[in-house]
Amino acid sequence: MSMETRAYDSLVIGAGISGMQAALDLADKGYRVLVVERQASVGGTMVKLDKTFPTNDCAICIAAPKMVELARHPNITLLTSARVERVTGSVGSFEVAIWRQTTYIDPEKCKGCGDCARVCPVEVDDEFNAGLSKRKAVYLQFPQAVPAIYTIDYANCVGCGACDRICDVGAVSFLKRSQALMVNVGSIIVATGFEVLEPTELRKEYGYGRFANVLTALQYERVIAASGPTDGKIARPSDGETPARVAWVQCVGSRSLKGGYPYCSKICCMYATKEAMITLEHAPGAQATIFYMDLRAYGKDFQQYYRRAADHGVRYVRGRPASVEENSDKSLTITYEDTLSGEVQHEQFDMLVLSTAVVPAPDNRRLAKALGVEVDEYGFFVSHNDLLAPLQSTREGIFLAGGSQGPNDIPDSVAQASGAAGMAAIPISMRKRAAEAAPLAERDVSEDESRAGVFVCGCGKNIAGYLDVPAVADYARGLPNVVLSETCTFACSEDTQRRIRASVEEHGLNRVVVAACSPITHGPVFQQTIAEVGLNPGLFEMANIRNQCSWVHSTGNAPATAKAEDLVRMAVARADKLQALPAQTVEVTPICLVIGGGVAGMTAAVTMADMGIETFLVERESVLGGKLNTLATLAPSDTPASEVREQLVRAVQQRPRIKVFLSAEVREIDGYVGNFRVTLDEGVGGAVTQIQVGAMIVATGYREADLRGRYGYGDDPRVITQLELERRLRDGTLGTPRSIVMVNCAGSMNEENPACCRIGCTISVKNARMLQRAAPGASIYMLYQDMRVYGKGQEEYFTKMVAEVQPFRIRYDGGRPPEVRARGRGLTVKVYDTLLREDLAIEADLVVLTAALQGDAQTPRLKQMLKVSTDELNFYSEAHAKIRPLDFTTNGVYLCGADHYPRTIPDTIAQAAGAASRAAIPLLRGRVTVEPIVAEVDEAACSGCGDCIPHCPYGAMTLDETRKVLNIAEVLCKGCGTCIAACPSGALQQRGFSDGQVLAMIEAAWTI
Amino acid sequence: MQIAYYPGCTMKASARQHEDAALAVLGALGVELREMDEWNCCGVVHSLTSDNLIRHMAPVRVFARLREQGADEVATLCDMCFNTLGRANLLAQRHPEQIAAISATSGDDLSYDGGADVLHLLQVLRDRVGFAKIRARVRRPLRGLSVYPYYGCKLLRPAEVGIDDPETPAVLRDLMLALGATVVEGSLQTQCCGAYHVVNRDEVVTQRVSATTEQARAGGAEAIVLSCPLCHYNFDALQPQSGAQMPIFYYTQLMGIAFGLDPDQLGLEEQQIALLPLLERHNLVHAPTPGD
Amino acid sequence: MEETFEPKILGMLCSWCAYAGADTAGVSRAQYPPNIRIVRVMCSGRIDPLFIARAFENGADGVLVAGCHQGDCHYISGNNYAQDRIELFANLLNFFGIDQRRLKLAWVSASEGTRFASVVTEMTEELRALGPLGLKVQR
Amino acid sequence: MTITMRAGGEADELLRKVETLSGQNLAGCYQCGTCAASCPLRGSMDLGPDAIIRHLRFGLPDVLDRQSFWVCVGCDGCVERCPRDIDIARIMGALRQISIQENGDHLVVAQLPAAALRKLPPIALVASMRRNTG
Ligand SMILES: Cc1cc2nc3c(=O)[nH]c(=O)nc-3n(C[C@H](O)[C@H](O)[C@H](O)COP(=O)(O)OP(=O)(O)OC[C@H]3O[C@@H](n4cnc5c(N)ncnc54)[C@H](O)[C@@H]3O)c2cc1C
Ligand SMILES: Cc1cc2nc3c(=O)[nH]c(=O)nc-3n(C[C@H](O)[C@H](O)[C@H](O)COP(=O)(O)OP(=O)(O)OC[C@H]3O[C@@H](n4cnc5c(N)ncnc54)[C@H](O)[C@@H]3O)c2cc1C
Ligand code: SF4
Ligand code: SF4
Ligand code: SF4
Ligand code: SF4
Ligand code: SF4
Ligand code: SF4
Ligand code: SF4
Ligand code: SF4
Repeated sequence: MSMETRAYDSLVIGAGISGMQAALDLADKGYRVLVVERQASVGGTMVKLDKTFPTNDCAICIAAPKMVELARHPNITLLTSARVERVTGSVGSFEVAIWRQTTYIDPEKCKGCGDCARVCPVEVDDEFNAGLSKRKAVYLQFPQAVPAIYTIDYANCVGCGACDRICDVGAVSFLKRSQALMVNVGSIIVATGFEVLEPTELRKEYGYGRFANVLTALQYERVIAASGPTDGKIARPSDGETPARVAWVQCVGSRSLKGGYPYCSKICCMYATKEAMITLEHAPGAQATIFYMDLRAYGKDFQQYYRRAADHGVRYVRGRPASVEENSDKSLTITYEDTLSGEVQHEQFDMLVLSTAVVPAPDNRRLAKALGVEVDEYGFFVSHNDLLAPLQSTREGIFLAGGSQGPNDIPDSVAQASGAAGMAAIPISMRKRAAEAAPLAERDVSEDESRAGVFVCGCGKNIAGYLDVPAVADYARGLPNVVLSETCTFACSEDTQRRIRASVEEHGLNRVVVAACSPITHGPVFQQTIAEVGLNPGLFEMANIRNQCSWVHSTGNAPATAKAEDLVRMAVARADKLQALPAQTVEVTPICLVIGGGVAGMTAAVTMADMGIETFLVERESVLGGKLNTLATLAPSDTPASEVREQLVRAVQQRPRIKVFLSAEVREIDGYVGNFRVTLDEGVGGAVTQIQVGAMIVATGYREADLRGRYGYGDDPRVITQLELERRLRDGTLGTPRSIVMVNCAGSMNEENPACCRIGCTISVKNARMLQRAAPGASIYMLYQDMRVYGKGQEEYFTKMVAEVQPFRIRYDGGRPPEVRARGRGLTVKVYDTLLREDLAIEADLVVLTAALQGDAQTPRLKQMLKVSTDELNFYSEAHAKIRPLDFTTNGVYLCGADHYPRTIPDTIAQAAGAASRAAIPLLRGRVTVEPIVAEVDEAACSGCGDCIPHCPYGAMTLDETRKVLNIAEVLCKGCGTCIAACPSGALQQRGFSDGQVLAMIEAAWTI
Repeated sequence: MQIAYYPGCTMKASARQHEDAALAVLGALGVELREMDEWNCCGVVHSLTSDNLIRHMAPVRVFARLREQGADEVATLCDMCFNTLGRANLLAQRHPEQIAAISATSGDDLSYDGGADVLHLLQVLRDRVGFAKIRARVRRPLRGLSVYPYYGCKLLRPAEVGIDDPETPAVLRDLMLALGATVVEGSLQTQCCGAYHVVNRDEVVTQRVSATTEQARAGGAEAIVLSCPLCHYNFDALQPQSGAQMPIFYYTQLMGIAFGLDPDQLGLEEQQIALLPLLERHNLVHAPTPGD
Repeated sequence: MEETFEPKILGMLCSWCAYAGADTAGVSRAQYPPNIRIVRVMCSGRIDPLFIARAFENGADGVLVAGCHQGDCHYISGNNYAQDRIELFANLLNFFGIDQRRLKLAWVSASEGTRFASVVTEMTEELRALGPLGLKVQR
Repeated sequence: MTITMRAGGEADELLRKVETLSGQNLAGCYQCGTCAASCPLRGSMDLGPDAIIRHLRFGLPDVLDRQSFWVCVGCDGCVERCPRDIDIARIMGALRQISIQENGDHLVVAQLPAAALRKLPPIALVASMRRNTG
């Protein structure tokens, strides 16, 4: 059988948050993307979570819009229940064989009504709820599943045919075959995520699988999730009671040379903290206890989150429990040593949550073989070069993102996904990109009397079974301005679309109202339909008589019918007031500006240039390289920093598309996305240059905090910082210290500066190794609070150092920081060791401070020009901590590297490639679309008071000082409408949600 | 089935009843333990330090003799012998050079290639005979008798020599269930009894024994069943000091009872805490008639 | 038998969280009384106190304003402004002789379908107890 | 009391000896306390196994005067669970060995009551000898 090969530009494997982000980034640039997902729905692990650290926003709330966008994107083809079988060819032209498993349900026909699941007699464990509940053999993975199509789990189906008989649309077909497909793509992104260990073979001492009330953290996420099997009520599996005492055990199977995996799983300290906090919220009066070794709250705002949890009453015990036993009442007794007191305790808990190791997706090895790339000994995909090419797999043209490489949290996964998208765009940069769909010709109806057509959907029996659909349609026919009202069995089916189009033409409709399900999921389908016959999408309205009526008032036909009539009347009233929403676009200057020439800036510029975009790179200093000019060697590979610097600088110089400005600074920025006018000042005697760019990437890095006056710094030349140590190591001017004390968290993790610097621990580990080499035989002391060598790689690097260097590791408390005193010819460091519970006086002749880190000194000035914000430490604030980590809220401005927060070079590189990918979207498209639902000002009514300005989170509003009226930059407005309610003069309106439109609905809500 | 047998010193001294019972029970199952012609003390505990190779001489000699006698596996009843031999065997497999060094200093030919296996009798019963066969041989099920299997340390740890999962062992439980007994379990089943401290720190042992018997009692057990002769001694001899009187059985004794063997073959009298009254209460042996 | 009073409730819901949560209530078939009529806006920050006032004038016995939980707002801070405005307005209700309990502010996430159902159920019951407002203004 | 830490010294020597005899790298210990909580005899020890390791690492003077390593019977309860694959039983064994070399036997057989000895199983005696004497 010959097979037709379809061509796409890129293939994304796995559709968790990483895969979705990567696919959207590529598709938004105009590339055609094929997404292959193993499961029936996209979403991955994130959609199983309740809230997400460190901001505690709801996982599904932030993931669902991406899922819908993915499914609807014109440049994305989604294949669920599919897998990649074989890849041949090479970068630029990979031939990919794909197997799509049949689900025995026709995705084109299924309406997601769930009738089949109701009648299916088979119940099996629901893996989405980690086995805590049951589902049927025909099922929808979760309520927000995308695509919202049922799946038959053939392994469990008994073939009774009940589903087939009940399905109104005949979507069930046991004859539907699995398909083999061939596609051709230019580049590939692997985003297969990770799983968590179920400790039934390893670490049996914790009783998982034996004791009912011992759960994994992922199961517990389902327990606390509002959408979980208990609706978010925290209940013990054994009896459904709310537990009064819940405990978490950290590092179960992680950080283990025996009985597990050597790496740190990176996310568990934080998710345990989150889960404990939510537990206290959901079960007031409950106790939450976390047993840990090092609490790794390393990221931006993580330490603050941890402190907050402790302040809210989450109890942290330093000690790794030895064993767990079950009591007759199914409570659990945990034996542990509180290592800060030295006491062994037996303590009773009602429920135990195990923060188990992150392990590779089960299919990784097979997939790696199919792709011809390498995985490590566990099955995580490995990068070509740990330091410099973190997202490049071992095969050219195949890139890695998110959990496929090892444990990662959502922000890092999303940043990597954008990075991988940027890299994957390079091999296809010469291809023709999908053109923006030309706007359809539109009929001007603004002067016409409104003529509405109403279509009332029965959704099979989903609506028709609970309310009187014909009666609603009859009722609608009597409403003002309604010229046509009909019922339909399935409004979203293709034949109804045809009917709607025909009716618009036949009856001269200029408003269309569909009474069916939710405008969020189905609105765009109908908007597209009416656009095809010349009606502006703004002239469409929907009444939600399914999700918000028939499904929630399923007992008693009359009240539901009455409500549906009301909803239709409201929709018709609003439709009468609707106006066309103009589709506007703004032309973009296809050039990028990168500010800062460190690792981040150089990587961003190179990625930009390779995607085919002209780039200006502005560096304040006379040389490129940033911190690389100071550092000696680089973890994790001990490569000399100078080598890395040369390599990156050469890459910049070799690209004619990059124009470098050295000793230059930004003096002024004007304009907005697509058209920024930037004034550059090339220093004393230098030129002042005006440039015009479409987007900007900020990569201005970080600096060490000024510690003068603390820890003897500034008073004694033998007290230095890590950066100064690097300089001495590089220059060979260390001397011969015999006793060296490193103080981690100097100036951080205390009352005054609660932040954790994220990289200090790794730096201290690297430098302990370097010091041992540079000063053989010297005693090395490492004073730390928690050893935050998080994730895969760092923990092992630390273990290796510990075995080789054998430093004295001394754990101190942030409340009792070490004191450094000059004493005779030497220095003495006094510190209280919390594990020995003794005061120590260490004689030292060199003290190295791992100083707190902050944003660049000039950030306050730059942020004014960029109209963006920062935190207290001068680190830039991203648009959204989870799903938009590389964007600013200001359109067209992006960030990467240590100016967002300190990070390692691999993380910096991933982020910089990601920022380039984000910035390339408007630049490659050549235009930006203006949100149609924007705010408008009635200049005549505006008094110029400016009250509205601070209400706009996007800085879209400015006051025209000369005319004393408000000016709205429509390209910046995202259409929230918050400003409108703020205006005391009623001068503002929101298109699509004007006061008149909203009030029309309110006034029509009741007839009497 | 015939298997070479290494008894070790204790089977010939304080644990005679275990050996007697084992031989009787195995006879009933058609297994013959053929005692090695020549054997010496295994050394009882594995040497933990590296400057002490000479201490491995005893167990290595046992293996050398075994090979001379043409066997490639040997069974033992004693947990401590089993553990010591097992660890010495690992040493021989992993560091043949150390065995060569021992051989050179001993003046004796101790050449041993690491090619033999050491089996615990419980392994023989579980893996060779099989619990199904044992269940089939039961004549007088231990119905109503509630026992607490105690494993101690040497049977399970280190995991590389242990005969069962060190955290969730099942072998004694499954054996007792095959005999028809009721099983009570608890966290102290796998914890050390204090071992040789009985020599000069018996308070340590008493403390462990009393905690364990208390856990067994609280769970409803009437007796403890175990395998190691040192554990047996400790539980039997030191229990009275903590005021408890819970009968202690070797698993072989309970097998004998369930098989309906003559109680006289099972050494039931040879310990401090009487076993018969409990067995009589459950009608598992005939009450001795007065003057008998 | 005396007929129970069925209050009229106007719901003003943000599109991203609360409205999606109400949709989820449907997908999960969480049942609640049919007394509420929902108006969707993009963000709770759009909700003008004027809308609430007009709802009462038009016969509503209660108004429910619902948006994303604090920190979840799709427009960063719209819900903070909503909270300020609605709370301020709630204080004014007394002047008009309207019981403050008739205006409710709730945060509902997209996954909290059952929570949405229980918010509506509780509010309906509370309003049943309060009785009709009877403010319908003839226009 | 403040402990003064200086480079080098006797403590280092004890640590090195223990490391050589036991074959363990004590620096690898994370001080997680699993061993102490696993040890059935912890209650009879004057320092938990983790604390012994820390005292050795930090060269605190009193390690050889402690009872803990005599109390340890090498049951391997802790060893099985240690996430860092540290064989604590061997460390305890090394300390016994060093103490016996320096201070002689810990147990004088002649002082034990003969009657009691007769009743004891031979394995108890042999084990005790091998652990407590040189
Ligand atoms: C208990 C727990 C709590 C957490 N809490 C938080 C939190 O609060 N905040 C936070 O930031 N992070 C949290 N995380 C981490 C977060 O879940 C991950 O960062 C995120 O899910 C990673 O996304 P991903 O897309 O890389 O992988 P995944 O979400 O795992 O998605 C991978 C996708 O690939 C698919 N796939 C796998 N193999 C194949 C294949 N061979 N072919 C095709 N498709 C395949 C899978 O089906 C899946 O859909 C938590 C994790 C856990 C386990
Ligand atoms: C002591 C120490 C040791 C480290 N060791 C390692 C290691 O071993 N491995 C590892 O992976 N990471 C290491 N790091 C981290 C590493 O330094 C960072 O990941 C990396 O430097 C971040 O790069 P960046 O480009 O974001 O910032 P930077 O290197 O700080 O570069 C920022 C650049 O922007 C320029 N700039 C700033 N403001 C402006 C402006 N307004 N206009 C124009 N230009 C401007 C600066 O002059 C600078 O050149 C270490 C960090 C420290 C402190
Ligand atoms: S009954 Fe038919 S339409 Fe409804 S969910 Fe099942 S397969 Fe889809
Ligand atoms: S045919 Fe299968 S899936 Fe359909 S109802 Fe029967 S068991 Fe369920
Ligand atoms: S993040 Fe690391 S340290 Fe924290 S629980 Fe996970 S594995 Fe352990
Ligand atoms: S449009 Fe109608 S048929 Fe289609 S899903 Fe919505 S309610 Fe069902
Ligand atoms: S040194 Fe830095 S990374 Fe380590 S804990 Fe302290 S603040 Fe955090
Ligand atoms: S609040 Fe209203 S009147 Fe004041 S500046 Fe804004 S639009 Fe004009
Ligand atoms: S269990 Fe291992 S790592 Fe933990 S304290 Fe004991 S020896 Fe150290
Ligand atoms: S080996 Fe020693 S320290 Fe470890 S648990 Fe056993 S008795 Fe305690």
